[in-house]
Amino acid sequence: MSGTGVPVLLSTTGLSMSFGPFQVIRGVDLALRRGCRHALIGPNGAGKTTLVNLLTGVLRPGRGTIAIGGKDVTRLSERERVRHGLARTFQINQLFRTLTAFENVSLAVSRRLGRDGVLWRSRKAERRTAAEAMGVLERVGLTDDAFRPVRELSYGSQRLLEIALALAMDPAILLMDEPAAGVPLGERDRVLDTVDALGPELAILIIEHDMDLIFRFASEITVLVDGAVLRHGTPDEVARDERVRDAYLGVARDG
Amino acid sequence: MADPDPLEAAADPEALGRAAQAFVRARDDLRPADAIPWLLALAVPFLLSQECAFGTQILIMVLFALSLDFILGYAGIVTLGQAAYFGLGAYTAGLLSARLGWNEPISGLLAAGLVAAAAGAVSGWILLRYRHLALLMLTIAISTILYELANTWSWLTGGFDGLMGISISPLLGVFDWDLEGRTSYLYALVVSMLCFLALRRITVSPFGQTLHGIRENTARMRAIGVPVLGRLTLAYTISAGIAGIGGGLLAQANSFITMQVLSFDTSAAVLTMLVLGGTGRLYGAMVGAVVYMLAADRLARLSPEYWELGVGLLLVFVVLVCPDGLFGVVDRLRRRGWRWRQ
Amino acid sequence: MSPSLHAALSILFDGLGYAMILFTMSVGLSVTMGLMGVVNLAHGAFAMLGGYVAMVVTTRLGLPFLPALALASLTVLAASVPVERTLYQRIYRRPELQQMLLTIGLTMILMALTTFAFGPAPVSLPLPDFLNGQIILAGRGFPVYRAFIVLIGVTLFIVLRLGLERTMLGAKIRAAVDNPAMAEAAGIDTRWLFTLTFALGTALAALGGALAVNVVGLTPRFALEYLVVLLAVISMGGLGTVTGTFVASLVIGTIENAGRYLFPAGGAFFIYAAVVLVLLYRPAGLYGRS
Amino acid sequence: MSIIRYSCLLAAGLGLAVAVCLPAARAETVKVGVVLPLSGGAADVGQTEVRALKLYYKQHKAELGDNDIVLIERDSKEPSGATAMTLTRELVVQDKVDLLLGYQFSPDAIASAKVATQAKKPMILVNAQSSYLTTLSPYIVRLSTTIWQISYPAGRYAYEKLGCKSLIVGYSDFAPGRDVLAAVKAGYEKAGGNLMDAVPMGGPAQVPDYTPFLQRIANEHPKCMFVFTPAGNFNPPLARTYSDLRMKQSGIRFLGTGDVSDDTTLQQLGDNAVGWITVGHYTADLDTPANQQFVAAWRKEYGNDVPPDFFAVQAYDAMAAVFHIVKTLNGHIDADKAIASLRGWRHDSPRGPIMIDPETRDIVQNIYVQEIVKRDGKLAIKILDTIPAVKDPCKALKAPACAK
Repeated sequence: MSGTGVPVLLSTTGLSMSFGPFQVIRGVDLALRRGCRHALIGPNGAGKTTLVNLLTGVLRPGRGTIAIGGKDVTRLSERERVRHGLARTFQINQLFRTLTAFENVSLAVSRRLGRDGVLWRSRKAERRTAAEAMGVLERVGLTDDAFRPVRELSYGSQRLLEIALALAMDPAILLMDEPAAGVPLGERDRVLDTVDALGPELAILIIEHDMDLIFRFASEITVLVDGAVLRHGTPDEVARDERVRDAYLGVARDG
Repeated sequence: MADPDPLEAAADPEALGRAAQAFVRARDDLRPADAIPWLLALAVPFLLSQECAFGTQILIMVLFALSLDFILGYAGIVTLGQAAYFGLGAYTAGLLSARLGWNEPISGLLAAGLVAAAAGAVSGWILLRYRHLALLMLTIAISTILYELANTWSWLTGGFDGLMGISISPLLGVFDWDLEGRTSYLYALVVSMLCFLALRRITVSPFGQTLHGIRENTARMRAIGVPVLGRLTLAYTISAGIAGIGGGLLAQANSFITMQVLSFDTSAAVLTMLVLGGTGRLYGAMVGAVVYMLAADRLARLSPEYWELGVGLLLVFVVLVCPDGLFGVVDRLRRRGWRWRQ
Repeated sequence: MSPSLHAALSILFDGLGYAMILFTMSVGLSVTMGLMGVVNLAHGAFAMLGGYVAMVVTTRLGLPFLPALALASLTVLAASVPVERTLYQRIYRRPELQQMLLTIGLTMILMALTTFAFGPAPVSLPLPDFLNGQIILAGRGFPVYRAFIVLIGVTLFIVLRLGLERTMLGAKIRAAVDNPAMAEAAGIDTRWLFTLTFALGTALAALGGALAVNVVGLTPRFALEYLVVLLAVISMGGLGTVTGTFVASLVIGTIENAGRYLFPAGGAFFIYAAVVLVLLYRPAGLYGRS
Repeated sequence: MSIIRYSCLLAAGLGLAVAVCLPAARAETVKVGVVLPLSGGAADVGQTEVRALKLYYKQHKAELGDNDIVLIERDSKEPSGATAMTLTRELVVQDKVDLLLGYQFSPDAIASAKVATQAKKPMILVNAQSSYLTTLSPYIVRLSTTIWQISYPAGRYAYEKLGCKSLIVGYSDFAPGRDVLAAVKAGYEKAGGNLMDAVPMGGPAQVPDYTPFLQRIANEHPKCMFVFTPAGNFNPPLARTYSDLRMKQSGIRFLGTGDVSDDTTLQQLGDNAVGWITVGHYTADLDTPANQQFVAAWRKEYGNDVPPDFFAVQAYDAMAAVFHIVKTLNGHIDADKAIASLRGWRHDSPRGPIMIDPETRDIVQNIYVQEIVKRDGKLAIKILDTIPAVKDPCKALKAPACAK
């Protein structure tokens, strides 16, 4: 999958960061090509979520650069990076709990259409926003719960809404922080199927511990240990790599 | 919120779109019931014409509470310095007439709104980066500094004795400012109604939804690319402008103001009114202002200390028993009643 | 002694006196707000009650000044427990807006009741003779009462610092301030701890109120008049910190005194300008944790 | 409950000799709207004034014959002007009062002057002391005092009689305080003196710590110092700081307006206030037969602990003026006639003979130079000198403050 010629949508070179004396991210080079299904794995505390926060702009790197679509965004704020087509889901749900699922997605759609600062109501724009929002809800299968407040939804539905909010921004690059984490077994398939059905042109970086999700889903894997890239390659290469097994997997299952 | 009829099995986009439309209209469109408070207010100069003077003061406080509700109820920004903008508006309208001889009321009111809005924009851009006690204290400090300046520059503001020499020319050149206060009442009513309609439209506009989102979850709003500080500053500017218009109304209706319009007591009073009524609904501001002013006036006639004791007890009751305010209770009943009928 | 040195010395000493009153009244508020996170705008009312109890005890029961101070603090301490149990326990988890409004309501109730009981007129608290004199230092007389207040303030600071750092109770309070959930998990009964800390806080306010009677007078309006200054002190100093409140009291006390001496027309402008400057750069206060 | 029934109930509640509220066939019931601060910062002063109104009414009820007077009280709360104006409008429009009385603060009087003029209702000032107030409406009559009437002669007396070759004025930093400064400066410089310094001492909202202000005055070593602080809870802290800084021993002579030695807080000033000289228009210790009778009646009615002060006598005389109007017009109140009846009116008040100046409708009264002395264990006030029949110099001199 990671053939040459496919454009790199997001890349980091020598990305490093430290919290006081502790080096948390050390010289990470990462490349996300269009349509890639890139998994980022590593033991707890390896710096996975910190790396995501660096990519999204929540945190500022000490050294190194981040580029989206070839443009250096290291200095840009979280908001500006979103405008360059970067979207994310959160490890812990960050939703508008008293609003309905429909309203949650409408906010994201309204932002994408550049209407979030508009002071007056226009029926036409409202119709378009509503239609697009319902379209996104349909993609993640939440139309039945569209008009129920988020706090009344099941945890699985809420995880799906996280994905819906990211999709509503029509991103080129999607960073997913443990999308299936904590989802009860009954609803896991709903989430996994949705992740599978994501568009082919979307570059996805997914952080996950769930090995069968990774091996079913990922086309390339980066293993992060102690803030540095231990190994990058296809799922098979990574599974066979001794160092990865010792540092992280213990025993990797085949296939 | 009105749940549209259950969706058909086939999720065709057409039906989904219509259902969403129905939901949005049910939530946001003006309902006939929205006119009731204004019709009641319109009846006052005809049925209770003696109450026009007091009614004007209530309407001014309603407008002032509406301005605070927009920033507190909708954007979730807790401040204790709203009097700074109310006072700025009052002194702008007052000084225009008293010192510069510009007595035309409507333009004076617009000037009051603009000056207060400008102050809101500047201070908002700086202050809204802060939260909780820091924001509270910063807003208190700014209104107190303005209060001190009004006393120090008494050659300009008249200081403690108040700003004398305000004489507003008749409204629209025709309506004189009669003793009974009928003109000032209708003037205040029209202005506060227009401001209410403007706020009502803004709260249901996409911007209004954005504020709602910011109040719910700022982190998510940043993650979907919303310039949070910019949106909050705009909301703070609108809120300050409307508070300024309220202050301007006071200056013109009474053609007299003192430093009291900038004091901490004024900020605390309008916050009390708003929370009494219930935040985040605009109607809460109306109910709260009317109940507070009537209680303060009528209880004070019984005995001086009663009104403070009365309002204090009412406050403790509201916070403990119906935290989303007196109107909140009405709202809940209305919704429960609605759901019961569903 | 050259006049300017003389003036500087007097500014510092007088500022110290005023600062210690601010410290005594506000340290309780800083600890309670830091620990319980409740925006308690009724703290000024407890200071007022302290002043009135001290007045009643001295004028009507004839107790001398020092026992009157102690009794005033203890009475308010005892009175605060039912208030905390009935009202405050219900609002600890409420949003800060509702906490503010409940405590504003409580302040208005306490002010109205005090006006019922003692009337709106100012009351005075007679001082014993040994506090009325002067100490002559370097050719200039320093009022004994001011020195007495400074003494109380500094001792209080030391006792509270040691109390919070050296004793088990102090450790429990600090633990609950940092992480209430963890403290609860570690078996600390935070409910009882909150009541106790609240009581201590209001007792300190009562002591501060009683001390202030002879410097700035006392009427029922005291509860609102000094509320804003107390908020300025703790927001500048930071929440849940004794040192922070102490330093902020010194800063505000000295600025107020120097400002009024050098630019009398400036009024309270200087204090609030200082507060704004500190908050813009350290929103959590000088010693506060963000 | 209709407004009319309300005020009747209220009047009954206040223990007044309630005239039957039904429209009596012949006798007239004159309704007087009273606007005074009954809650908030100046509640104690407002309530003292209401007591004085009721005391005069109780003593002189019989002189009205069949007519009667009903007081309708409204609480003007804090000095915002807006509250007083709204209450005045309501009293005129709803309660249809014949006379307006009260107005503790100048902003309240200024705001309500317009209403009095528009509604043609006589407005009797019980306190508001800014000199230009009577120029704001032809229907305003002042029974209290003006700031200039006290501070101007005090400035002259300090130079001419008290040998104050150098003087510093310390004043509470708000409009009345600035009026005192202007008046003292005018009087002192008219007598040939040159004011050394003027120290604003904190605003009216909150009792400040007086130490830095008095310390500054002490460090400049003037011969005399002249102080104005609002009567009430400002004075005891002022006296305490004065004694803390040993200013009595430093040889600086203390002068002040009557507010500083106000009778209600006199005993709280402490021994260091002995020797203070204050210039005022009334003290309960004035030894005239009219005053002794008034103080005795006051103590009988309201108890011994709190003596009447100048606020009380101002309200007492205001009620006398109302009685004069009612008797002269036999209860048929016409605004212009009522004002005319007060022009040049002379009255033997507890504070001494007073007259209403026909041109300015302001009060003409004696001004007393007083000294705080210790008399049988308590602080008391001795009259050192009397400046008889003083008119308001501000209007006479066309001083800038009065040119409004």
